[in-house]
Amino acid sequence: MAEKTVMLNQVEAMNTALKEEMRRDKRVVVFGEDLISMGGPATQTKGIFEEFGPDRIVDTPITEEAIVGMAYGCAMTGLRPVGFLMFASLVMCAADQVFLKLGSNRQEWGWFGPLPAVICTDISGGRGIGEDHALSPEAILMHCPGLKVVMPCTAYDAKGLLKTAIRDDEPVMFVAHRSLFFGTKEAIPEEEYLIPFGQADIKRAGKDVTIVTYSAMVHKALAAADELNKQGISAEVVDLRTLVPMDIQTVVKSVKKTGRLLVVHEAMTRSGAGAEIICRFMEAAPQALKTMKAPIKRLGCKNVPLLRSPAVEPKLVPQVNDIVAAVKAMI
Amino acid sequence: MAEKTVMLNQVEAMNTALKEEMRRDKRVVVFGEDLISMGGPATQTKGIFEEFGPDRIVDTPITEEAIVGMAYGCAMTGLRPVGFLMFASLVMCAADQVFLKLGSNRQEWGWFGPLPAVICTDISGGRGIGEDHALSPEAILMHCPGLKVVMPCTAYDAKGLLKTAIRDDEPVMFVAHRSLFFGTKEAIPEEEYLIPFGQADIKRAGKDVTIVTYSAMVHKALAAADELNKQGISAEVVDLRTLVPMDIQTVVKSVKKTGRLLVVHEAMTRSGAGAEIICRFMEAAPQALKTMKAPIKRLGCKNVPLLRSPAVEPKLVPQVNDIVAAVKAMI
Amino acid sequence: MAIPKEKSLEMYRNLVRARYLGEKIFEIFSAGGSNMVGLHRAVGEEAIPVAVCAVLRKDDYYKPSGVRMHPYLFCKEGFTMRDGLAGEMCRALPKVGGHDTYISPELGVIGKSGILGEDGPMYVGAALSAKLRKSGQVVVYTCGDGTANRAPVHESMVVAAALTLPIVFMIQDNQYGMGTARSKVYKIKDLSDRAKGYGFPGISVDGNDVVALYETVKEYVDRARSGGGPGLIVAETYRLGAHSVGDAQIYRPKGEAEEWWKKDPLPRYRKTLMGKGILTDAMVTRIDADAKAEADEAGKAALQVPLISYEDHIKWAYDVL
Amino acid sequence: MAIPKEKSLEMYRNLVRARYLGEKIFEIFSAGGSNMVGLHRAVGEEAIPVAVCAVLRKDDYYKPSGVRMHPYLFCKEGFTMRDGLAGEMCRALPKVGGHDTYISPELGVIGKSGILGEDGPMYVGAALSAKLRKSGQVVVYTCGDGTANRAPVHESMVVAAALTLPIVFMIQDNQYGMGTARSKVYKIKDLSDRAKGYGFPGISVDGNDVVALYETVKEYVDRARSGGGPGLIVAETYRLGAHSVGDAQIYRPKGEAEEWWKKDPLPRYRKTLMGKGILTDAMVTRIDADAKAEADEAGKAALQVPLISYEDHIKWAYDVL
Ligand SMILES: Cc1ncc(C[n+]2csc(CCOP(=O)(O)OP(=O)(O)O)c2C)c(N)n1
Ligand SMILES: Cc1ncc(C[n+]2csc(CCOP(=O)(O)OP(=O)(O)O)c2C)c(N)n1
Ligand SMILES: [Mg+2]
Ligand SMILES: [Mg+2]
Repeated sequence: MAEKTVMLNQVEAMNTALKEEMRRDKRVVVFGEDLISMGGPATQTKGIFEEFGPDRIVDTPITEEAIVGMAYGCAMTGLRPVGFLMFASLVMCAADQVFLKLGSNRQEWGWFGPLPAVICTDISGGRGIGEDHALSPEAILMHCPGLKVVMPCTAYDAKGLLKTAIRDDEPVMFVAHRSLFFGTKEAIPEEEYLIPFGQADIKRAGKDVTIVTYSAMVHKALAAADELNKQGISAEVVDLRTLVPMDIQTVVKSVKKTGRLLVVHEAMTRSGAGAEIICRFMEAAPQALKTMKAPIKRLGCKNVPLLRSPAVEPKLVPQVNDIVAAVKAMI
Repeated sequence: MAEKTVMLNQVEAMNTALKEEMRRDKRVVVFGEDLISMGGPATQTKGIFEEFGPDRIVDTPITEEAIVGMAYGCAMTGLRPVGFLMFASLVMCAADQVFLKLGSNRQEWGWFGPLPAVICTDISGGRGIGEDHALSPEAILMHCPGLKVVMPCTAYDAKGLLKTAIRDDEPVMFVAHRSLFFGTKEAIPEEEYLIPFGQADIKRAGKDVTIVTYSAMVHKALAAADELNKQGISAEVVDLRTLVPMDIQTVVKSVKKTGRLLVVHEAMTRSGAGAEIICRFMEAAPQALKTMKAPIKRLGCKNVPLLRSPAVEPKLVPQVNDIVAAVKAMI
Repeated sequence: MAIPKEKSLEMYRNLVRARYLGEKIFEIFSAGGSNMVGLHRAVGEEAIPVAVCAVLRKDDYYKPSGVRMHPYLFCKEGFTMRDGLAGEMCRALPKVGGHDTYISPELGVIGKSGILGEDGPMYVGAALSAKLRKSGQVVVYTCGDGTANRAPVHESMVVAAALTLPIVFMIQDNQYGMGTARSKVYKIKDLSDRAKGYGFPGISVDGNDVVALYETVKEYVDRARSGGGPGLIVAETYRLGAHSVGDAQIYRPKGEAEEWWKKDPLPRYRKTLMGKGILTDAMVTRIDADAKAEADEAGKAALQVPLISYEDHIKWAYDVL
Repeated sequence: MAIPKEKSLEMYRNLVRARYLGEKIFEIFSAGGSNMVGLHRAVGEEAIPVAVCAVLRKDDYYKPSGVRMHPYLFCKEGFTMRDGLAGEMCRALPKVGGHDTYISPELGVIGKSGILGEDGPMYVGAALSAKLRKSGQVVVYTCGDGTANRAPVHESMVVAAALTLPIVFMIQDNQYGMGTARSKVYKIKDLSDRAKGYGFPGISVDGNDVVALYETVKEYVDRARSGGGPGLIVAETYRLGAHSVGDAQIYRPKGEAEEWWKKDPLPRYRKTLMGKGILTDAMVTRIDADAKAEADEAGKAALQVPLISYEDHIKWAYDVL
């Protein structure tokens, strides 16, 4: 089908998703820091104030707890809020709100109605700006009851998943990656599309090893797959896209084919999402372990804080060559 | 050796550990909410004000972020602070301080000196008081670079580990369990002893299955082992005691003997400590998987918030019979 | 401001009902087997929810103070005493009366936090929502003197001030947060001074005086409703009992509680209304008997309300494992 | 209060040095390849750290404001300009000069947070420590006008007030937090009104006036040191440049910055001192030349300081995997 498309980078795709949903549903409102004054710290909300006015977008003081709490309050009272946190480490400033209020509060008290709130944020890692700015919080978000966790890696996925997030009746943490915002433009269909949660996407097919990852690491995994290809190793790259819910069946299917599993993420290895992915795989395919061609492996950031130095961060966080090396050690 | 002993419950053992360390080292100071006015919310600090006076113990307002931040500040300036959080969920109110300041701040900025701070808290689960009060935060603590995580289950261990924590030069999260505070008294040596971090303790030897757990769940695992024993199944119960550092070798040794591994915890299963324990096991004994007699299993709280109801909590959190059933399904 | 006679009687009735409700909670808790998780009594502090609920519209948002005041939501239009009791025991009739335990968005109750003060931002969100929706609703968010120091309460006030939101903050200053006397943690005598730092009006009022409370809350709520933005009311009262069961109260000076018993809002308001001829002896007797009967009835009814079951709880979830 | 002549000259010299330091940072950053992570310029706001450091003892604790002021620690006794520059590039000579990048407990710098305001409680801890150790040390904790709204800054003030700690809070009010004008997020004109809510003294002062700053900081630090507890100083200044590289400043009214350039603290203080005969033309020229030379030298020296290496970083860790 020759659909009409438009060329957008990831932040433009997110911006478009927001606008489309705001046009479609008057209950969608947006708030956070510098969304109007600067069009968002990375132009995420550019043009929204101009189009929708002060009843639909609000600039707040630097109050992250309040932003997340307000998302809860708005979602309980007839709106469908999208609250922005300027970068993903800031979930730590609003941790009780994110982990215990948004995800579980109403059900703890016995109320089981909808809570259509989205918290939209992005990981700022990969620039050597230190632990405080680079936190990749997905493992913690996954450990909270009641939160869906979305981590896109392409403009196409970001748009379709953000729209799904806004229409979801449960709280969603939408965690993009700043390093991808201004990447290459992609051809995005002009016609509306949604991407359902819980559907992994095979970003590259292969037959010797399955690399499971998400967010910015997908691109490193793809680069590694290119390199491996040159060396005669065919890697399949599975992008989970959403961590809760998690599509483990696609992983199982892939590993049944390849016989090898490597999980890669940017966040710290210890107690990271990789451990959960591996456990889910084992639970879903207990017999596979007996016949796999190599032990399952995970690759994440070393268990130390990210030094605020572009010279050191690449030695702590997995890079393309680390992925290549890890795969080769499995073969 | 017939040492002299004294009968103490767990909170008395902790109280004794604090006092011994405060006598030994004038730099040890203690602060938190209601430590003087009420002797601690559960008598943890009873008698400390009377013995050591206002320069060694301080009551704060209800300001959890400040308590943890002050522990950092005191530890950087010549003291060895023990900051109290009234219950473990409150780490969420101080999350940036715990996860990004205490554990990693100084190293993020390139300073690698000591930070002898202890945060002492306890899990309040098991009483049906809801997610807000019952959070078991260890998976999140483990995911933070730079924090040691201690979770004792007996009076003997609590005393020896708390003393080690206070003498450690790195930040330590000491997470006790309120439900154990006033349990049966144990014979505690009068003579001083320390328990090193990173040494699991086999609380019961067995040969058919290894149950790895920690904190209050050790007691449920022991009860399950009793029950299993009646049914002819011999379970070994490994108490990790500290999660960071983690003694995976003891687990490996045990599983080599039993051929079966069940990991149990009170915290939510998804992205819980169980996943990390299982991954570490796989990494330490990759070949074991091929020969184990049953797939590895984990048992944690269901992935929903704890309802504030004593009638429902036991159906969400693993109980003795759940452990028994899980083991039987493996055999 | 003259309080309409009917309002006065309603508030008196609610004070009496609140007192009986408190006793009923204590009775049920003491009897055990009630699925009740803890007990934080509120005797002597009932005037505050009574006055607030007398001012609010049915669709206004209200968060009573901290750990001890939630059952007193029964004073709010749409709730019943049975609900207050059932909520305390985590029982619920889904959709009966349109609410489940303590949360009922259509009646202005959107949640509460066991972690003190974290519900502040949630209710600020309701205020933002009311403003964006131009619904004319107002929020009253109450917390204790201990809780008022917490970070999220501060951020709530910051945002409410910055965005001129229709919310009234109330501090229920009962002189203690657990074992900590208010004077140990505040260097200000009058907690309403906090308002000065945010740039909205603040006032302290006798929290055991129903009339003063009603008038002040009305003034602040009316201002908020007409676009005048937030305000802070500090209601001075006293925690007559222990913080919760098990608290030996070693920190409390002898005789202090006795002094405060003399300011008990219930006999005090009764006297006021009798002085004005609004209440007669006969009415007092009847209201008392009615309230007692209602509390007995509500107690029984609440125990009939089914416990929220594991199945109810698990039904909504999407990744239970 | 008469400022000793030597102090005046020291502060003037530091103002000039600070200006050259700022230019050197810009130069190194612009040249690239410096391992410098971002650039948040502070031109026009230098009077604040200069005055604070002129008051503090070597062992007092000091946290300069937010993201832009850390290099200006060079004014504090024990630090050098090279250190300020090297810190900005995450370079360190372990133990040379007794400090590593920006953290040096023995010189009163115990850390900083990239997440705004979270260092407040850390420095309150230093103040508690000073009090418990009876060391006579004082803490000055500075943050921006935007940051001052944050939760941890509030809890810091609450605890400092409650425990009468030796800490002076300073808000470096440069009228903006990123794109947000201060007036959009505060309903108070004078940010020092915040102090009223905590019960300690507060004052606003011209943050571009070295003399006023010095006198106020001295008064507040002396009071804190003698047991008088915390205080709040708001230093009114202006962020003359962008928030950081890449900020197009679409939010800034035309002409506003130009007005503030007229209040630049450097020529202003020069004029004051020349009027008093403390500074002469010749001295001005020499100080200028010295500072420029020092900055050039420091720039070169800083680039010689080794980058903190992966091996340094990993050495201390105990569970790297
Ligand atoms: C953030 C947090 N810290 C501590 C506690 C434990 N706690 C429960 S009630 C209470 C005292 C609250 O005092 P106040 O706000 O004055 O309310 P009151 O109990 O007097 O009604 C404390 C410290 C908690 N629930 N949440
Ligand atoms: C908690 C937090 N929220 C947001 C940010 C992003 N941020 C960095 S600087 C800044 C503005 C700070 O303003 P202000 O405190 O006035 O300091 P100034 O930049 O004016 O010196 C913001 C919002 C952050 N680093 N931390
Ligand atoms: Mg109170
Ligand atoms: Mg500013």
